[in-house]
Amino acid sequence: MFDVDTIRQDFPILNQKVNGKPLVYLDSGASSQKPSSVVQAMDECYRTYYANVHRGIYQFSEKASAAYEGARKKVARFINAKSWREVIFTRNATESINLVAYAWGRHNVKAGDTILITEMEHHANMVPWQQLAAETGARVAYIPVDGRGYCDMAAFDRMINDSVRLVAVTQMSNVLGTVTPVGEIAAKAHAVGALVLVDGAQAVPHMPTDVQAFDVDFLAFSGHKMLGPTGIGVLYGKREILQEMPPFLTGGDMIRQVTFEGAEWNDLPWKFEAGTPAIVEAIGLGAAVDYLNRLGMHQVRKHEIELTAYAFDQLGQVEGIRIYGPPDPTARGGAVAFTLGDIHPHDLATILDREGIAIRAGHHCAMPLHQKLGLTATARASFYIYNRPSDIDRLVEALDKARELFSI
Amino acid sequence: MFDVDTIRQDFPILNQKVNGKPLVYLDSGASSQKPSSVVQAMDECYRTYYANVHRGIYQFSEKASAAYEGARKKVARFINAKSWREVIFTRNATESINLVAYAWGRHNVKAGDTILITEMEHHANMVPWQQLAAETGARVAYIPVDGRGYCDMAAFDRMINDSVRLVAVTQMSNVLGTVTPVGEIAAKAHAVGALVLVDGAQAVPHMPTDVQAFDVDFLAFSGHKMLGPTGIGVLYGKREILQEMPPFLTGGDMIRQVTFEGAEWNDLPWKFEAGTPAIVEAIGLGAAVDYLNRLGMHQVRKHEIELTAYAFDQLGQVEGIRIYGPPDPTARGGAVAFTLGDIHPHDLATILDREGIAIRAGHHCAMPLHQKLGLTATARASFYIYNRPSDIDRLVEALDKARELFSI
Amino acid sequence: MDDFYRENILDHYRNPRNKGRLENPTHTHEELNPLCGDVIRIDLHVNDEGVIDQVRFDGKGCAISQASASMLTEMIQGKTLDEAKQLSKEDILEALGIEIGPVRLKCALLSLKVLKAGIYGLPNWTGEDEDDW
Amino acid sequence: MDDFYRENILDHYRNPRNKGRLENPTHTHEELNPLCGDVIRIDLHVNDEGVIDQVRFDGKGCAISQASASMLTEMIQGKTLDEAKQLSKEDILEALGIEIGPVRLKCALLSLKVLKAGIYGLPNWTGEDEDDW
Ligand SMILES: Cc1ncc(COP(=O)(O)O)c(C=O)c1O
Ligand SMILES: Cc1ncc(COP(=O)(O)O)c(C=O)c1O
Repeated sequence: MFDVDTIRQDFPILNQKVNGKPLVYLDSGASSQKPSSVVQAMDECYRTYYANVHRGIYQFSEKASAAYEGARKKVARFINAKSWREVIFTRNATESINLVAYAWGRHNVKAGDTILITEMEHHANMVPWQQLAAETGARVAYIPVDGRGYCDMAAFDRMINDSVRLVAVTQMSNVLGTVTPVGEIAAKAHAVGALVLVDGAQAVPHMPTDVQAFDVDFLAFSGHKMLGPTGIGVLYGKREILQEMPPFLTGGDMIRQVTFEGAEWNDLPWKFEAGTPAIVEAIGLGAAVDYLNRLGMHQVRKHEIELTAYAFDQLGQVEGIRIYGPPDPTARGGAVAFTLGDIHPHDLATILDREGIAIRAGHHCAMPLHQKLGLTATARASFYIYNRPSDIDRLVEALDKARELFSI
Repeated sequence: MFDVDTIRQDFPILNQKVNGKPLVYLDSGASSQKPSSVVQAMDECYRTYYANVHRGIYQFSEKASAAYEGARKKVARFINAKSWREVIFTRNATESINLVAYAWGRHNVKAGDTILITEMEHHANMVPWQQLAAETGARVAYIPVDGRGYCDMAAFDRMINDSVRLVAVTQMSNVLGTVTPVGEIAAKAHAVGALVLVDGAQAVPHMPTDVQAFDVDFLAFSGHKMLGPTGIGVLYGKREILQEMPPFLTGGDMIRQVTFEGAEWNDLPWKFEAGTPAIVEAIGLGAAVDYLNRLGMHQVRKHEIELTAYAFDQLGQVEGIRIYGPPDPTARGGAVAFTLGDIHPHDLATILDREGIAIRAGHHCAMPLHQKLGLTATARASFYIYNRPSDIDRLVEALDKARELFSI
Repeated sequence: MDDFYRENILDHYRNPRNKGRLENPTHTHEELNPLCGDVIRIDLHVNDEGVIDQVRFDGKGCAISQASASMLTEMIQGKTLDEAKQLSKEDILEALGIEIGPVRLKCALLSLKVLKAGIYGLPNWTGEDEDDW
Repeated sequence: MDDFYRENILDHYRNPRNKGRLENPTHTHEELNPLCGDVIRIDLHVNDEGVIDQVRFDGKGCAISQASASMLTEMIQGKTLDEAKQLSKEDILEALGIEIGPVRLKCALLSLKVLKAGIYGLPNWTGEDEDDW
């Protein structure tokens, strides 16, 4: 069923040499590669039935509309939404979160209120709340990350009170890999009347997601990290909440009626989709969801737990390495941040690139977390369905070369 | 040089039958088809060098970054921007206009101010200003459209005064086809200290655009109407103005530095591009610009003037037809709205679809204009580089059949 | 030409049944097709036995929306409110007797939406989309 | 291994020249590489003849940014401010002696950016992008 060699046939891009060495792609945390079926689904649209959606009374437009709305239903089912009307297409997780900060936040958060987020949030789930706080006089409070990289739930219990309007928390850290207990967080937040936004950018591509089981109010994620194209993201929101929210962007498609005096909004989800949407990208995302469904998200998660365990084993033997985040592979995802002696992560990435290995180096859009760790940057290897143990072996070899070169 | 038959070889989608009849695609005003080179440029990225941009220190990421930023430079040159830093990638023209309404409008428009727009604006260039007015206490005033479909410049002269903060005007109406004198409007607006935003969604794909010659402050347009993919749009803004504006969406990539206390913004244009951008879509748009440059925008315009003249000739002979907008083909673009007797435009579109002809029917996201015309809907045929006189002949034939069927 | 615009449809469009307004409706509601701005209004009169004894529709629109509204009024006239509530999308499509694409479906079902959304008090009934997954 | 990290670069990285701070700089400025958070600060002392008689750089960063900063200080020491202003991207790359991709270019040019943006008063000089089109 889940066979990496078979899967890799769907990703011919991986079968290349870089700097004369076979490519090892370990940057899926930043963005995943795309299976042929996704690229083909988009090509097919452009080559055989492309047209603008929704309003066209002719075959191409009707077919494109059906494909676009069909993709929405696939995504809705993938996260187990109650209704496809709860799925809004955006550009990326970042826009999804900003949509909530503008359309919900500006109308529901006041001076004195608290927005609770964790110290390990990606800038996408931090800066919008800092901005909202600056504009409204609310404050952002940070749930600490403990020494092992876990969300400090005892601290959360102390911090959650009825001044909290929103708890915005990542489901999986893109640096530490930590999986957070979003179900528990949601229950406790709801108990004090706060809403819960989950940043699923790292989690949704890698493990089963059930918005009804978690009972979260908003879930944001990006297509490009889950085998889908760039230019498409998702905001899930509970219907009752979305219904009450004013629109965010305004213009065509999101209105029911416009006069010179004002406008009336369209039904959900279109109220939040102004202008020509990312039609073909949504169709591509639909094909990505199909692909993941064929593999099975439980299998995807299992594969990554195995790879992560192997990575901890092998990387742990490299002298001078320091790995961040929980060591228990079942409590984390396959994004593994590390440093090697005093070699700057940028230098490490360059050395690895010259060995054909693609990793990421920097602050991974989590500067405050790095500040807390006392670092400016880390190196990060991240895994997905097409990675194999031998990719990790190649990484380890290259790290050994780096140690030699920098004499550590 | 400009040979439609040769051009059509780059658009295999057009070479199909719909309902058993050869397709005639007359809905480029809603969205254009894409030449093979655009689809190929995107495929090539996904199949050979795809990666996230900006921060990756490895070959794919560097290549993807160069391609993404290279596309920006192509677009900047295409509209003759002074610097590529003045080109911001968005999802579509609608988002571009909303960006200005939020990031410039919320900070520069106050109670008592006026935002001047025309009666023929698309909802995308109307509703955001109505919303801004509702929030700030400013008012939207409408420059009238005269009986022939022209922007009433005498009225504009009376309406422009120093309460006006912004003149937001379409460069080409998507219903009437009217080309507006944006250079003159900009000069007069600047004389009273107002800024000028031009909605170039219909104009930029169809005629040469020079933001420096027009001296406009903002220009918004969409990739999907100019041979590019969905999911990508452009906001041009003068550098000095963009520099002073706070960001719109916040998150990764648009920051220089984030702490738990707050953030510092990145340089232009990235300050306005939060999160993973529509990387591959930008690359596709770059390929579309290359294609248009090869044809030459003066040639594109010339071709459409010829087609529009032919359309007026031929359609004018259909009994019971009423065509809207200026009849002078040099004063308008190739979007031709009409009604036929009392046949509802929806019925017309359905009948034409069954003849293989794709047109649009409805209010074309310009309800207030239709209200003014005393209509709820019109039918609209719109042309682009791949259309031929014979497409118009087919349209006329099918309209004759509709007249028969509805006995008018 | 093909048979999309069947005799039947054009007849109801050109000669609508029960067009107009009631003086003393017990129920009245109108809805807009946001696609094109077409509006349909339906007035009902339900008598003491719970039977729809009078019905009128009003509005302007395309042949499909007008014909289906006209047919709808014939279908509910003389029914009880409860019987009329059973009316489904399929009933309308059967009456029209054509295959219809997703966009024009909104036209075909506009009058049913007026009934469901307004008169039966189901404000979120959107015509066709909800159960379709 | 290949020759990206040449002897030369590693030597400047491990044994930086002119590292530290000046007590009485006439010019001082620091810049951040937003890519990674690395910071470089340069202190200059320009004497009465307009000659840079003392220079120090400080900061933490990768081998490329540190080595190029170290090399830069050697290149401007003893020059007049005007002479130092002529320093270009190409001079830095020549000193490093390697082909460098667009991302690491930001590392390589961070110290030059400190000079241009702060000390020469060109706040909008961004290192490499501006003229590149
Ligand atoms: C004049 C005009 N402005 C704005 C738009 C909105 O473009 P988009 O839907 O791509 O945002 C359109 C497209 O329909 C248009 O014709
Ligand atoms: C945890 C997390 N949240 C949010 C984002 C932002 O995603 P995007 O850049 O696609 O908006 C990322 C991606 O880097 C992420 O890892």
